[in-house]
Amino acid sequence: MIYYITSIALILIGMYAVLVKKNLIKMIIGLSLVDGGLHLLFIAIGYVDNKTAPIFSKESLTAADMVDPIPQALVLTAIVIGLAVTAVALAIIIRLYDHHKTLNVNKIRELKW
Amino acid sequence: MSFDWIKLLGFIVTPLIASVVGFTYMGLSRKITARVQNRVGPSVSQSFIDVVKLYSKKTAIHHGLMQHMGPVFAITASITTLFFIPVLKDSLFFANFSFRGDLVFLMYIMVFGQLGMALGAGQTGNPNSAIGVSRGLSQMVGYKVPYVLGLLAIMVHFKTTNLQELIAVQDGFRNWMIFQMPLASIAGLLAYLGFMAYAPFDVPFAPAELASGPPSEFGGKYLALMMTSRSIFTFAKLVLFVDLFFGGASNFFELLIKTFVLYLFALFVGLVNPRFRTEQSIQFWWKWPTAIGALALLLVAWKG
Amino acid sequence: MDQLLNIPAILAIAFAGSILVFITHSVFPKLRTAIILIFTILPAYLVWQLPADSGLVHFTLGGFDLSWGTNAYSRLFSLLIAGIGVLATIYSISFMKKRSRLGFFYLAFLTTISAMYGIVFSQDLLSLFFFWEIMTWASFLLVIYYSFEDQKAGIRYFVFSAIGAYSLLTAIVYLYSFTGDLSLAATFKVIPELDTTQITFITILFLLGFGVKSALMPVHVWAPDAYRSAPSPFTALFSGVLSKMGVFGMGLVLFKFMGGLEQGHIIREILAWLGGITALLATFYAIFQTDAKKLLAYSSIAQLGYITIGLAVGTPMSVMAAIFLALMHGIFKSMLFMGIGSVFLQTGSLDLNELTGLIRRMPLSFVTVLMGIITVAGVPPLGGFVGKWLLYESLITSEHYFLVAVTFISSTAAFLYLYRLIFSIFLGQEEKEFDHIKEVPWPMWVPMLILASLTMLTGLMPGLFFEPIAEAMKFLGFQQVNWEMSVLFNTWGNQIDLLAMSTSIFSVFLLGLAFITWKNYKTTRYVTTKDIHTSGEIPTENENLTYAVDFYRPFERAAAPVFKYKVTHFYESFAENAEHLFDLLRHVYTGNAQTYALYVVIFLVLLIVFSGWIFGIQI
Amino acid sequence: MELNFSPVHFIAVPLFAAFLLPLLGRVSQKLVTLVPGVVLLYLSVVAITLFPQAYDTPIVEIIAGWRPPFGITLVFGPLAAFLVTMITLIGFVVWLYSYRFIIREPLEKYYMLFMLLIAGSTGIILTGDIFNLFVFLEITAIAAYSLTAFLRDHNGAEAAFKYLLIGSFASAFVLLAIVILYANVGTLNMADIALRMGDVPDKIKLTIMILFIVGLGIEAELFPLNGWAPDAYSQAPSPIGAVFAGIVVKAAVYALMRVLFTLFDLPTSSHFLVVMGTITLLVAEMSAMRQQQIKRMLAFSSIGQMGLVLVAFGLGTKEGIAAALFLMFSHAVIKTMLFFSAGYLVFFSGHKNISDLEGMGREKPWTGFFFSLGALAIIGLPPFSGFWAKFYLLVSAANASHIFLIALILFSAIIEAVYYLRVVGRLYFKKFNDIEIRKTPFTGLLAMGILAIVTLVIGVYPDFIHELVLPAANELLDKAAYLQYAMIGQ
Repeated sequence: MIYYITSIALILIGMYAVLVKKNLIKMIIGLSLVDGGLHLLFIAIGYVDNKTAPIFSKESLTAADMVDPIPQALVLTAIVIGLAVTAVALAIIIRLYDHHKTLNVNKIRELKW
Repeated sequence: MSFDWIKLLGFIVTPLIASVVGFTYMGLSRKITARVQNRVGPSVSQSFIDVVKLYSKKTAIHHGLMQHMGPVFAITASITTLFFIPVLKDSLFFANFSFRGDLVFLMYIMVFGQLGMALGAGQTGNPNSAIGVSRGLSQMVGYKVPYVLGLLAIMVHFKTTNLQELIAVQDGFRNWMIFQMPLASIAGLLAYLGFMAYAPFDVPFAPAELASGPPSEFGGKYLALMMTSRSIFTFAKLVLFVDLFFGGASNFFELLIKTFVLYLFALFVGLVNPRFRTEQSIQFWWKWPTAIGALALLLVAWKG
Repeated sequence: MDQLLNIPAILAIAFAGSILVFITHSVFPKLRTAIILIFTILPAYLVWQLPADSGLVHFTLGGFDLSWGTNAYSRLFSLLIAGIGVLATIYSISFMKKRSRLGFFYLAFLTTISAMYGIVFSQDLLSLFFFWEIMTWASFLLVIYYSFEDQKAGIRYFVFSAIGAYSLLTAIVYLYSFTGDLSLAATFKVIPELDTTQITFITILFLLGFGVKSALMPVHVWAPDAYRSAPSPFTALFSGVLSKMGVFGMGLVLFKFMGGLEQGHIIREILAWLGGITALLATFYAIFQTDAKKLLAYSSIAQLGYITIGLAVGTPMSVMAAIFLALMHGIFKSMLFMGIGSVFLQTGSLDLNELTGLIRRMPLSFVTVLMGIITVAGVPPLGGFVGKWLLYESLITSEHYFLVAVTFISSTAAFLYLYRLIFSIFLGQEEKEFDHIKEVPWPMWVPMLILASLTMLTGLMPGLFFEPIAEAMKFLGFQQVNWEMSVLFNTWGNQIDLLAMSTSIFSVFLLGLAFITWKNYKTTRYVTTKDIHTSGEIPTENENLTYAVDFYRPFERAAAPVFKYKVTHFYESFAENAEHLFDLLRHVYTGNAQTYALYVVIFLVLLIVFSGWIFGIQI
Repeated sequence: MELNFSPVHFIAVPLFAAFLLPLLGRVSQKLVTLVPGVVLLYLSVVAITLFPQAYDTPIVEIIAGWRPPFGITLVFGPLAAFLVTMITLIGFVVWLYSYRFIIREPLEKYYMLFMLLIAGSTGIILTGDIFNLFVFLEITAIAAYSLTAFLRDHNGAEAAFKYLLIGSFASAFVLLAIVILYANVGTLNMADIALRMGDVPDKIKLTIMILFIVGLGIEAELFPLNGWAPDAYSQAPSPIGAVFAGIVVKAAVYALMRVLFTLFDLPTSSHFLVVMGTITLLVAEMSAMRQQQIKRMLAFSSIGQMGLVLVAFGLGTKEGIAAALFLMFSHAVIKTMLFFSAGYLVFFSGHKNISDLEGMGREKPWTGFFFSLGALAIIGLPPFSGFWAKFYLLVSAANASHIFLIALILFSAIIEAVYYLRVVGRLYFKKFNDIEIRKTPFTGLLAMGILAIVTLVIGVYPDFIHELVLPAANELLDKAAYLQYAMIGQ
């Protein structure tokens, strides 16, 4: 349960950051938080108490003793994607800062209407 | 169509009579006007003298073909109008084409001459002519409204558009249209004042102001032809209104009396009234006469 | 040649012609004229040769069954298109000689003609609409041909056309959802089975759609400017033929669709009155125009009003009057626009206040315009009178008393603008600045005079036109249509003998002319228009004696109350307000990334909160 | 030699090309520009070759030998075949246009991202696995963010940032939906999910659906989730604007529809789609009315058209979906043409504003001609494909007795006509202020010419497309059949 609460809390904090913080970097951190929360949530769904990692490390282990492996595999993919997005985002922010000399999102609105 | 020589004679005689009567009335009108204004005035035959003089004059100048043809258009329309109006009740001799035409046609052919004359006057380049035409046409839109409404009421009521048949239903003094359908007749007669274009509706010609309006630039034979046309047309209009509202006439004497009375009506209205401006006269017709005509039509439509 | 005598071939040739002209213009400009002539005259000839009932060509396109064919009704209109189309094209060759972008012009010009053929040959609603829209955009391109300033007119034209076309489209798809069959025949059959509301709804949509093209008030506002802006050869086609497509459609709707709606039905009455109001108001507006083409444009609107009345009233006589008037209008309005176009070509002006005294410079154009205005005015002995007479008599005999008063008054008022048109341009003072003006070359005046002689012919022997019209009316469902070659008669038994009338008019006219000309014309001397008597003064050369500005000021004063309200203003303010609203609306795109993110979250929250309402299940 | 084409090529080949391009860039810039063309041509050939087969019996490709529902499958049914063919063909034309249009460095990055975009978009359409769909969506999105910023000006960066921010929300929601879905059904194969969906409580189903709608709706430009779209369209290089309108959004809409139609069968969502589509349409058209910049105007018009597509899907009938597919195709072709011609107009005049394009049509007759043609076509005038698209849509709307809807659609079409024709008028009827005019490259004209011919041919003979969209529409509606073959009989 604690995983669920934590992950949802992470997601909400991230959302808050994106929606309220004016600093572009903070917004991106918020996005990363949302991502992290989601990943955690995903893992939490596959997690079963008192089970081991889905690796046949001992002879005696059967599939029933392991947690669900699929979410873990998927989350790895998702993390990579999140990383890529963050990288692109930061690159864009650098360019925005170069021109506007500010990171305030309210001041970067040349394209509108 | 078997060719009837007697009828052909009718075609020749009718315009002649019409022009004679027309000129006489014109002469009388000048005399009467003078008497009312406490003048001696010209003799009744003055119009005849004028026109004969004009016919015999050599026409010196013209401004182009359209001016040349303008008077011809005018007389064509006047005579054709006359041909399609039954001059005398039940008289085959003077019936001419009146069995073959109807009121709607008459409404249009009557404009033909004015249009032709206006075109001829237009080519002369005299601004007075153009002003006269502008005023005349504007006034026409004014008086046509009550006229059409009144006439429609009559046509609808008797379910015919033929003038002959309309005369036929006015048999006897009491059945004159003016008693059968007083509202329509009043509307029609008020419009008639416009047709005659005497004061107070004489602004298109406005003798003192516009020279004489559209005909200003015509002289000699042109003017003679136009005067003839005008006299024929006056007669034709009088006959038309007599036929419409006063039961027509079965002999010449009756016809002359009736038309003369009608003519005097227009004349006297003019004598006691000053000239209206164009918009005033238009608005005059668009008020009471139109209302009366519309009421007449409404009554007919409601009944029928 | 016989193999080409089928509709797909004709349409293919016609459309191919327009594209070919476009290509030829950029590749071999010298061949352009030949190609243009071949590809207007050949289809026109083939259309002429088409039998009145050619049978249907069926085919499937896009999953819909379509069919093309002719009948007496469409044949009548196709001949009108062919005739005026060819004449306008011949006229245009000289007219457009010195202009640029001829490839563009003729592409649109020939496409318009081809699309009109398509419209009348369509025997199903989809191809009708298909060609209808092609016609619309092709004519739109011509409206904006001249300059940027015409754009507003063009867009207004397009918007109104689109409103019309889309109401057509709505009606078509709505009908299709009942019938499942787009063919006209099936549609005619199914409509009476629908309930009254549906019929009414469909009919109104159809009438709106066709009414826009035939410039019915209150959706006429595009017409004056569009007619004004288009090049004259096209305006001739535009007003003469293209507007008749609306009439064509209205005829179909009123008599084939509305088999269930009898005479005197409220829709018919309203439509007839709309026609009447159109005729009256358009005439009044025309009186105060100072631009010749705009004046004629309003006149067109008014004439189309008469036609609408005739169709809406729906007695055999009124329908005959309407179709006759439609044909006549096609003839005389094209010839008037051609005549005015000639003046424009030679003088470069359409301003009635500026032009004056061209009669001796351009006599043939003058004759054309003269015949034209006499026809428009409905004065005997030309063809316009026949149409007017039939219309009035049919209205009187079918108990539309006030309507006939309205139409009569408007046609009387028409004299005002007609006289102003011919007077301001051709009559009046001959000014020096127009001394060098020459008559237009023959490819322009020949079509004009052909049309002019047609008006004379129809005035004397309208039976020539009555015959095909009666055939067409049979198609529309009027089994018995009485007509005679030269006698008009109404249902009360009153008649007018056109031969008697013309005998009288021509004989008196010739006699009078002979009298006044004989020994007289030679002895009189021509003098210029400066040589007039003006209260004893001899006007000098520089004195302005032209009376043209505010020609009808008194009338304007009298009729002022009529012009207080203009529907154009209403549309304009509506469009303006709408645009402001749209402008405000786009501010939702604030440009702030955070706002957009907020929208997303709010949308999500709303969806969740109102899920019960939106999806029927509560979270 | 027997050519053994497989749907995998659609993803694998461009993906491979994408990573090959930077290497090729070291060898020759010429190769960098040519290879994507070859790839797209190859893909088009594959698509057309596989086309008949897909319409006959859908091809299901199993990746790495894991049978469904455990492995990832590629499902190449009629719908996928239609859309993939469309994407590859549009992609090829875009390449043709880019060939001389994108001349500034770094070329290899442009083409790499472009190839990624193609791979991602085809992947979205082909995959039968929901998480895979998410991955492809992200690949497409990242490529799209980067391409938006390709021009390296601050506006591009701003647009890209907005796109990225909102796009990240989209991915977060989609991922969340997938997480919840997985928690409830324990599988990721879409067919398998659909089979097991019955056991899921309605409330959870609905939550998932809402998350999908919001997440995919962002990519599909649903109002009010489309704040990123006008900026991204207008700031990206013109061919990329065309790619957004013709490829990316189409794939996103496909994803949304696949999810809604296959995973859920809540009948009420169809009304929701109709309403949201109409709102999207109206807001977009109204916003387009007063735009100053031509590409931004095109962007709004694009959004509006997507609204129409959503409406058509929302009707939920077979003909409605067929109309939607027809509309997607027609819009892809026409809007691409418009972006292309607008691209050159902007490029040559050096201004983005509509008012600065006056007279360009006289200077650049063919480019202007193609723009005008596109404008007429997108308004929905015959004889262009746009007419049939709109007509099919209206017919299906009428058959679903949505008369009011028809009125709204046509109202928006009138607005559309006004703003497009204003531009067309400006192109032709004012004197051009002297600017040095260069020749339009042949490949650019060829690209526009191909599209113009396609829209004209489809306009005159719509059966080409109409016969293709009907089975495709059937596939989307006939869930049972899809389950049947996507699960390979299990």
